[in-house]
Amino acid sequence: MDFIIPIILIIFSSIAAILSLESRSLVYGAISLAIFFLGLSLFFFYLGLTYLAIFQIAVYVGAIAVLIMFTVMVVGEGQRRERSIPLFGMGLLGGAIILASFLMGITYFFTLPNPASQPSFTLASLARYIMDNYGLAVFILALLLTSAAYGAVALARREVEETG
Amino acid sequence: MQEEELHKDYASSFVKYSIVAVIILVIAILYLIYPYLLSIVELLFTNPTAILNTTLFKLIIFPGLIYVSVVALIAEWVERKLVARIQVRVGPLYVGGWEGLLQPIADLFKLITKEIIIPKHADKNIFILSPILAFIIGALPIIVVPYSPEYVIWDYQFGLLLFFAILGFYPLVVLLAAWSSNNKYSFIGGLRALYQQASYEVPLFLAALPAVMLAGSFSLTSIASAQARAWFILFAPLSAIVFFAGMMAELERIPFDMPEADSELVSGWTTEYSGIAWGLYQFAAYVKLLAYSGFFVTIFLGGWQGPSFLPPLFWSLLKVGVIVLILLSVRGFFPRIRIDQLVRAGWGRLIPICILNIVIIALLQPYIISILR
Amino acid sequence: MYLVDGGPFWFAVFLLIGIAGGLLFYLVAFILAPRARSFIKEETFESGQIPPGGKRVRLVMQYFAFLLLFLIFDVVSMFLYAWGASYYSFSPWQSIYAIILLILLLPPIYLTLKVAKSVGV
Amino acid sequence: MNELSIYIIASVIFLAIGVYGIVAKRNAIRILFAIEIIINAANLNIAAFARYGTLVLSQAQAIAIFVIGIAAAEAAVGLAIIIQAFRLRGKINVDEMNEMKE
Repeated sequence: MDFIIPIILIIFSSIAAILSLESRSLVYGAISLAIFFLGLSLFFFYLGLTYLAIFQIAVYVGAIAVLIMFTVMVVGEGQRRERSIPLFGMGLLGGAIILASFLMGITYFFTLPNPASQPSFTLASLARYIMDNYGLAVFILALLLTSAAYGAVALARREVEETG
Repeated sequence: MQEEELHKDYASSFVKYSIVAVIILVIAILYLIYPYLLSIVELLFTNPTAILNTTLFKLIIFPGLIYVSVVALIAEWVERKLVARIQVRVGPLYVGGWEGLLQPIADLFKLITKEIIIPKHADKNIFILSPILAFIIGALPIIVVPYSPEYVIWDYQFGLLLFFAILGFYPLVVLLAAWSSNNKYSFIGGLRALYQQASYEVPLFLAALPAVMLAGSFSLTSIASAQARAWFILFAPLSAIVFFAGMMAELERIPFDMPEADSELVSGWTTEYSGIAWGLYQFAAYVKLLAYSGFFVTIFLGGWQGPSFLPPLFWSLLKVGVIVLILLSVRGFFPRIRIDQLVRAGWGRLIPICILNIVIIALLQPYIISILR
Repeated sequence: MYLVDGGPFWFAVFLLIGIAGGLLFYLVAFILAPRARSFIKEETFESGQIPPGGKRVRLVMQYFAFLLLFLIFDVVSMFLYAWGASYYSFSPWQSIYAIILLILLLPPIYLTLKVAKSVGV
Repeated sequence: MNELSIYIIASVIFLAIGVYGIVAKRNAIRILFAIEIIINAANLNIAAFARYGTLVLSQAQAIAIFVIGIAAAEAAVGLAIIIQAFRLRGKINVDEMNEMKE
């Protein structure tokens, strides 16, 4: 009974993921990708990581999916014909190898206990935790985001100069 | 001619599928809520006043659907009368006797009996389904907005973030609607809406941050009850101003109504929509307006706090009403600004102001503790 | 069970009612409204002009840089919310990381605005 | 079969889909989709280990949030590159961007 909701979520999200790669129109692919992100956030809600789930919705669906859809609509469909038939087998093979190795790894976890007694989670404790243990990482992430913003703007700059 | 056949098939197949979908949905809803319906029927005979505290009542009637629909209809009438009076006209006058009070209902009937035209080469699925998505996304945020300690449908621990997360879907719907109608003006309007909502979502996020900092919680109910001593607008006046401006931009109201600038872009991204499809967009816009007003009142104006000789519900309804009136009447006063001015103002002015306010609150922490705690 | 009678349950009920309501509106409209189709009616309306070009014209993206900035700022503001919720448990000097994070993000805005201004956008 | 293994299988499925996308697709935007799917699979793994494994909830969320932040930066730069490539070449298929080879 406990497995029903995760399995439904797995089926839902993997269908969305496959459609995002295989759908004929790129716009429908972008919509499927947004649905996939939503499915992942439902996973996080179900696992009890609420803040992460909302973070996922706000960043992935609210920003990344919008930006991707904008790019798709502006760039257009590109070339319809994908030369992917010989490579399909290769991708499948690689996926199967990874799947097999992970399945072998999983057997190790059969013996793991199931800890139901997690300490109760509050956002303040999360912030405390980040600031105490990952302060430097936050700083580096800030630098990374700043440089990404610089890079993105510099890349988009020519566009602005030519069309403006 | 072949295309004509195809198109006709689409409308009839849509009717077929949606009848099935509606029947399934109604059965699902009844299956989910029938224990609660039974308990309400039971309460009807034993203790009728206790019905007001059941969640089902809240969901359907008071802070929920019926309240929102009625307010959306009234807001349409108020807006037309108000703007008419500002411009020395009379506005709706005939329908429903006094001052055209039933005009919104007449509008609803008019819209529902109009033909829904699907333009040539439109992406029909997205074109038909995006108004429903907009309607749902506009209506869902009211689930976390409190009107008094009792009258909130879902007192969620992360209510504030959920509010923003749900409304973050709206640009996606706008973009899809604009793209699917296969009209250049629609698409320009949709892109403008995207730039506008993207530029003003960040100031909105940052302007709501002081409320979270001062209350120490994301739950909108505890944010409102943390303002018993002092409203947060006293600590964060700059953020309140920024939030109000961002709110107007997100609602696409004049002076920020570039996306549907009717003198330049016909009607923006809703150009190709007719009948009830357009009506659903308008409904979503008014419901969003109500949700944003309730949110603004909760995080800056103390929610239901007020002198205790009147019940909390009165105060929150009064404040929400005043904010809605201000939002509606601004339309009569201002001209439209240009898209570049708008983007420039959003990034260059509003965000630095927000950051300034956040830094001030962060540095004044000892004084704030002595006032609030 | 975890879902029943909690907030998520009512959220789901609300969602279902919303979808059903939207579809019902459409159904009523499709049943009540007349359907008289013609080629002229289905032409898109572009300010009364005859629509030029084919379908799906590509348009310029003047403000693309601002959209990229929006993506970065979305992440940053979500980070700041985690810090903001624990405001009372930090002293002002412990909040220095968050303030640095905020102030580091001002230069890209001004770069973007300058670039945009230099070409008159 | 405990709960953890279900989530690990899920994340492996997503990872395999993403790897397939990167290997087989030629359109740059599709490749970006695949990368996003892989990053999400990794995040799901972290979340599952937080619930049923030995990670603390705060620690797991902190790691996952950093991952999302980096993914956002990556998406911003990637989309800027795609737009720029489209403007210069008029096409976004990665196997046709071979001017440097000749």
